[in-house]
Amino acid sequence: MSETELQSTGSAPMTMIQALRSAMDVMLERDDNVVIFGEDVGYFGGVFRCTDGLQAKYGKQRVFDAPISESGIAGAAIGMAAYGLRPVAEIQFADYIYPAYDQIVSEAARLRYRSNGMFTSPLVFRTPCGGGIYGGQTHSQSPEAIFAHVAGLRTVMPSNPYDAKGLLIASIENDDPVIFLEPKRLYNGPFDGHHDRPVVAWSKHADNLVPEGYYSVPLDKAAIVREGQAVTILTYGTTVWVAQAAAEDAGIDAEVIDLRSLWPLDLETIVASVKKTGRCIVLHEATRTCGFGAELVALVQEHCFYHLEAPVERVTGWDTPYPHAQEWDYFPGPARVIDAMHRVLED
Amino acid sequence: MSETELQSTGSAPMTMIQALRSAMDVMLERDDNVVIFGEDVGYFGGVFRCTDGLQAKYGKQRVFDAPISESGIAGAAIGMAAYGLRPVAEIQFADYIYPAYDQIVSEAARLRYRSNGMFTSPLVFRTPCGGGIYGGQTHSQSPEAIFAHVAGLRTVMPSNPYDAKGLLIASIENDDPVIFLEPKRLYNGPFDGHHDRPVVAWSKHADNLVPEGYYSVPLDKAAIVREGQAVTILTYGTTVWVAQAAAEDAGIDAEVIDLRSLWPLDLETIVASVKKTGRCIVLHEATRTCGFGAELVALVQEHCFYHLEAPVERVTGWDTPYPHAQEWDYFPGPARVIDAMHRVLED
Amino acid sequence: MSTSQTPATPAPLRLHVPEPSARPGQATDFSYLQLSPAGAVDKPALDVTAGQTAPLTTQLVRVLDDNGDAVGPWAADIDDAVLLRAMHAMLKTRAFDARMLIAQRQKKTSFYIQCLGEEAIAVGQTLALRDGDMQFPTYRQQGILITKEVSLVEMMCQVLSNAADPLKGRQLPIMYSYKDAGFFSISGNLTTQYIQAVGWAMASAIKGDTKIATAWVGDGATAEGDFHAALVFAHVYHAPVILNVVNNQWAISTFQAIAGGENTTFAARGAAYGIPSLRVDGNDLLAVYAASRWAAERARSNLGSTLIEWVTYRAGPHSTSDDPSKYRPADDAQHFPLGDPIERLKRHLIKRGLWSEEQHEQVRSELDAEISRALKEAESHGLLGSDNRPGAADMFNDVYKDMPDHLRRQRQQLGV
Amino acid sequence: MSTSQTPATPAPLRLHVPEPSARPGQATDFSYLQLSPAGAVDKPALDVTAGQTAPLTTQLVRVLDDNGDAVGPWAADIDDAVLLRAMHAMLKTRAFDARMLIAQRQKKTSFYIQCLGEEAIAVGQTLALRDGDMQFPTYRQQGILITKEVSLVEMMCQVLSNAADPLKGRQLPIMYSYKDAGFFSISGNLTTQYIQAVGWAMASAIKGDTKIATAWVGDGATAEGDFHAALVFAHVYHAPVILNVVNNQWAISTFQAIAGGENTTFAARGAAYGIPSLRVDGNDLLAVYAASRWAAERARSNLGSTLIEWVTYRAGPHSTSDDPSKYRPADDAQHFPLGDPIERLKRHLIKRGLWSEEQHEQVRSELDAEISRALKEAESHGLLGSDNRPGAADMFNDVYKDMPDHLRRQRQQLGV
Ligand SMILES: Cc1ncc(C[n+]2csc(CCOP(=O)(O)OP(=O)(O)O)c2C)c(N)n1
Ligand SMILES: Cc1ncc(C[n+]2csc(CCOP(=O)(O)OP(=O)(O)O)c2C)c(N)n1
Ligand SMILES: [Mg+2]
Ligand SMILES: [Mg+2]
Repeated sequence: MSETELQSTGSAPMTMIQALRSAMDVMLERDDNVVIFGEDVGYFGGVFRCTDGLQAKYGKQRVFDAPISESGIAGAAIGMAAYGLRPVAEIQFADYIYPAYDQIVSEAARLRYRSNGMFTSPLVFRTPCGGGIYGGQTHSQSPEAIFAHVAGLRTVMPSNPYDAKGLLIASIENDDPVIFLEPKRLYNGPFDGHHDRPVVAWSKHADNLVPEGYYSVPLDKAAIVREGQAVTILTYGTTVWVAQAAAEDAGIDAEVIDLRSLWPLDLETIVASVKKTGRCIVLHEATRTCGFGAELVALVQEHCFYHLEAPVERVTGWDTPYPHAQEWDYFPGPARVIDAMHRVLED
Repeated sequence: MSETELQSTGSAPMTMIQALRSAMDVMLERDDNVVIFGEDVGYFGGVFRCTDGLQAKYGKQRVFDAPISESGIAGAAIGMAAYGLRPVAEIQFADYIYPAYDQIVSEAARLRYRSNGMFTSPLVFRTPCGGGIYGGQTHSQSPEAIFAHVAGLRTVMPSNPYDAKGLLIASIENDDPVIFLEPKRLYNGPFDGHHDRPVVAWSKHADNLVPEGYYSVPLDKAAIVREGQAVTILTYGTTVWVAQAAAEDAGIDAEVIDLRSLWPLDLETIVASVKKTGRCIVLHEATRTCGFGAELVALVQEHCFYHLEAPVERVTGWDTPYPHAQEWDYFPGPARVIDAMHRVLED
Repeated sequence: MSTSQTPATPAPLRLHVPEPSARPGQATDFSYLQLSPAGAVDKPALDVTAGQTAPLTTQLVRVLDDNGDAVGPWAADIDDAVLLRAMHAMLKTRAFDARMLIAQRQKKTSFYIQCLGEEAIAVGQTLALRDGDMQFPTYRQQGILITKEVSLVEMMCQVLSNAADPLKGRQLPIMYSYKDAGFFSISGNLTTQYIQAVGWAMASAIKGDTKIATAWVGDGATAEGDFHAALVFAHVYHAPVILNVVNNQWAISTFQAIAGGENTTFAARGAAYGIPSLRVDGNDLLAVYAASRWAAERARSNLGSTLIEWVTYRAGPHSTSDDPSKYRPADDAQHFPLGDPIERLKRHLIKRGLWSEEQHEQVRSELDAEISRALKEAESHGLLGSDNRPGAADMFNDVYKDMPDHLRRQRQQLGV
Repeated sequence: MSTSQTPATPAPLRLHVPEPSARPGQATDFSYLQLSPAGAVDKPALDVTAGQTAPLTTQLVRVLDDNGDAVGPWAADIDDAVLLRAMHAMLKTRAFDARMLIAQRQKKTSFYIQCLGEEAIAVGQTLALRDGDMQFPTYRQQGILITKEVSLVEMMCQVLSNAADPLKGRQLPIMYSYKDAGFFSISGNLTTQYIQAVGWAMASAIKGDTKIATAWVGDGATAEGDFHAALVFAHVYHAPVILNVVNNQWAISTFQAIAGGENTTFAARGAAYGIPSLRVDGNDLLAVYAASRWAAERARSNLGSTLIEWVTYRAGPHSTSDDPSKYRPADDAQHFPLGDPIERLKRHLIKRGLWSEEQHEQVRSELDAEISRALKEAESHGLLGSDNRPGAADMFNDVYKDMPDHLRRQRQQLGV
């Protein structure tokens, strides 16, 4: 699969929301088996407006509202996928995916395996994750680790409109079940972690051009979003921007890798970078303990042990629920990343 | 809390099942607020017989059957705990705890936090975990990592009758919600990973003496079950025995640490050991990726980086569902631990 | 190998996707709501069986008629003082909501949820309960706290997430917790607490106490699995709990038919699970009070749970993040056939000689003044995002009863 | 602040914990089961409303009377050939179970589940379906596969988890998967597939196809949240699915009252959710076939789903890991008022002149022989735990469509 298979020459500035909508639009158009459903996604177009206009364009048989039952949404999606459809189901917030966890873990992830490939579940669960919008403990979580732990699932998280569209198209086309986490802090503009400074909207941002037609971004390739020699920062989603801001602010020659696909993982790109820099920081919003960062640290030390000059540092959300008033104390912002870089570079 | 607060002088040989039952018996007796419920635990006494006789002794108001609804069991337990009871709810197999995951993560784990301590959920979910009984993919799982990731929960797993009773009593007395995982392969006798050799029943085993009365084992202390200088093996549950067997079989001077409480973790004991040996292996049955082993590796390299002579190795279940016919190919047995020790010692 | 006897080749199947009768620019046809005249529905004995309540799950218990009179078997004795307290609490709830909405628009906080048009339900039920009972509310039962006369300043500090927030800034605005007022900590996760209320009630029964619980859920959230768990457990164990379903016709943008309300009622589910069940006019304070008292007495008499579907209308947006004009006719609330609960109670109180238009206006302006004073005081403790907010160190407390080492290390790392 | 008007101090509450009428050593009082005489229950039009089926959810649809005659409105046309196929499949299912039970006791495999006494349900429904329909069974519907004449040897190889196991040893014995036979991959997790069946049926409707689905769940497993999800979705979207609830009175050791069946029926739930529902004698092949055809025609006519509660009895232990004499009277099955499905069909076939005692015995012994031959062949491919078993490399396939690098590395590490 090449990085992009452009079939349309036109590109347009898009927010991440528009890019996601465009991905669904393209796939609804191309493949009759694609259906979209979830809470409030039909007539209204989703609480974040990601599916706005799609029901009007493709009809109620292809794009429709679901009862407020995440387990039901997941179970129905699995049944549809087993039939031969390619459902793209929205879970309104990642914090509400837990009622669907059994269906995802016990069913979607294992159907192919336990039936020896006779039945499969090619589906996508899209869900907004992450904090930074004063959503409090039930509108801010990043549950990627509990999916990456489960054999049979793919877990994906984009950090910009281009990747969001390309990865979503690739996820819809993929024959494995995909957990597609959308950092809601990036929906309307990138965010560098400085909550006290104005945010640049995607419309005014350099990285906003998205092809209007079909293309895909592969599910097994990380992106080096900033090259550097001093230290490797492994991250994904909102904190990709934080890492870059931290490197700029501190003037440190950090290499920032946007994992994009969390699992399966592009280990090669990671190992090559860490072997080059000899230092590594892992950065994510989720709680630290048993977070996806733990796996990254484990892999880095397994594969780059003799190249490491300092312990791999984790900069993460704290091991508490995501608080409301203290949101920015919780969020792993540039200052904490800079501190970590200094520690890692000192050693 | 001292390691044991013996109030009864009598001890008796017990299987792990008997020890768990004795813990519940002691606590039902001591504290009117303790209630036991779950699927088949009442009249029948549980599919593994852990609650056998308790309904007859304490009545149906204290020990009763529940509908087959893990989410309902968890939600009801949380309500009971908020009232002031100390429910001990059985989830029949850890593989069936996923429907309860939302209640556990979103509710039990956060109630104290979000109410500023006004409401709490002092409860225990007991559930048999792990493979080795040809239970196939839905009677063999070890989901500890998805609980350790969640702030506010305690996760505990004993490896012998004495600890099983003492840790369960401590868990019932503890004011935080506890996920109490019982390695079912150890219920009736320890098991050293050699599935092709006869197992010693607890009744014939040296480590089977359990005090009949009240005592507790603290929830924040690991146990060094085998002292050694060459390499530290961090493990818990069934594989505590595998680690010891591997060390004996290979004649390697390994230090085996039984974590007992997975989270919060006795980091001190771990760090002291790894600093001493300079080499470390992490061993568990669960799938590797984002398993609890990843957290252990991350912590060890964070805290012992300059003492490590070789990368920390993970010996774990593979990243597949737990298969039925290939159970012993999946299980991380002594041979794989020995290989890992050789690799770690070679480096 | 064909195994069926059916001969014909059937027509293609088609997915049915329910729709409300009107979208923006159209007029809702409220005839989908089955109504009963005030006073027309029987009041059964406390020990009625679930099956016997089947008719009550499609009819609608109403007490106040169009003239403001209280009629029929559910028009039980109700003290004047209770009625006046109800009116006061409803007015105060509405005024509180109005003021906090403005505060949110002024960016003093991140979020607010009002209960406009649904005030009678939480207020009426609370008046029918006893001290020691525990309510497990959703985000739309602030009427409970106001009936219980909880400090407005404190409630506001929670909404403002400021330094005096009793929940230390940890929770989203309006996710209150008031143990002393019998108000369980609200969860952002829908329906999880419905079964917890049942568990709490089971605990009261296990202990041989006399306290009862109330559980609350919206029409939309009944679709969650925990609704089912709650009904199953409540039935199996005869738990002393009132299972409230507030059917305000909408769940954010989706009509109650998407939750499964088309051609059936939510009350019917209760009866089918073996739980005596009622469908009640939720905009009729007297009906709310009477049905709640009946259910509370059943629970306290060891007769188990009662499910009550309250028919009402969400007159405002779902929350401050919502704009209902995008998905439903803007003037729907004015056409809702059960009217406005405050207007209806006012008419009754006036008829009863307890109230007047003047009094009404006077109390309203007194309440507005009280609320403004309270807000001023609350704001003196800070606004969301201001420096005057709960400390970062508070973030690490109460995760566990005692702070474990790893959290102590993390707190130190943050330097707080 | 006391808010209630209730004056009396109530008596202490008490938890109700339902019990079966008898425990080991006693005699079950089956009068808790509401029965109807054969032929007594109406057969409504296909486009009946859910509400109209309310009486059918407490009555019991029966066709075969005590004399073996087929009576009443549900005694529709049924071809002799179908009846003979049903008898054959039921006998074969029972014989297969008996033989596999022994194989398990001989430690040829780890686990087995029989469906003794419940054969009519899976067999009868399967005969009422068409090719292309998809059944989402539990572990107790092996009758489907046997009716579909799937290879016994292959089924046995799955049970033995041997080298010829079509599921490569990955699944617990009896967790079959047969797409071509319209038999969905069984899950060990209860009730998860109930909503999947609804999703599959929704997909058929979305595509404008004519295929329908059947969903299966036991009485005990109806307590899971996914049962509720399935009913909600099936109702909301009018999904073309038959929702089967096999009420065999027990869920391992717990009586159906613990699942919520006390003083109500599982069929009643369907009707309350807006789904036309029936309660049917599951030990009466003719009733099973008639009700299944009716429901299948409803689904195929775009009239949506039907819920059917099958009243039957789990005559054997839950599984080979269970000993029911520990929790229920040992001879219960013999006293179950709806008798044995094979005996009842036999009597009818003999009356109809299609069958004789001799034929019955002859077919039985032929089947025994066929099954023994099949087992011999299956065993030639190995037993669980023998060297002749699926390879360890198979463990790493089909986790994903294409094997990712990390699994390739893990496979290499294992050296396979
Ligand atoms: C588990 C879960 N899923 C989704 C949501 C998002 N959500 C919040 S409120 C709401 C609508 C609830 O509607 P209803 O139950 O009718 O209550 P109402 O708002 O009308 O009072 C939704 C979908 C949530 N909070 N929790
Ligand atoms: C989610 C889940 N919880 C618990 C179990 C354990 N379990 C297996 S079968 C069973 C009883 C099911 O009873 P019922 O639904 O009545 O079906 P029956 O066995 O009678 O056919 C239980 C509790 C499981 N398999 N899955
Ligand atoms: Mg609503
Ligand atoms: Mg059963």
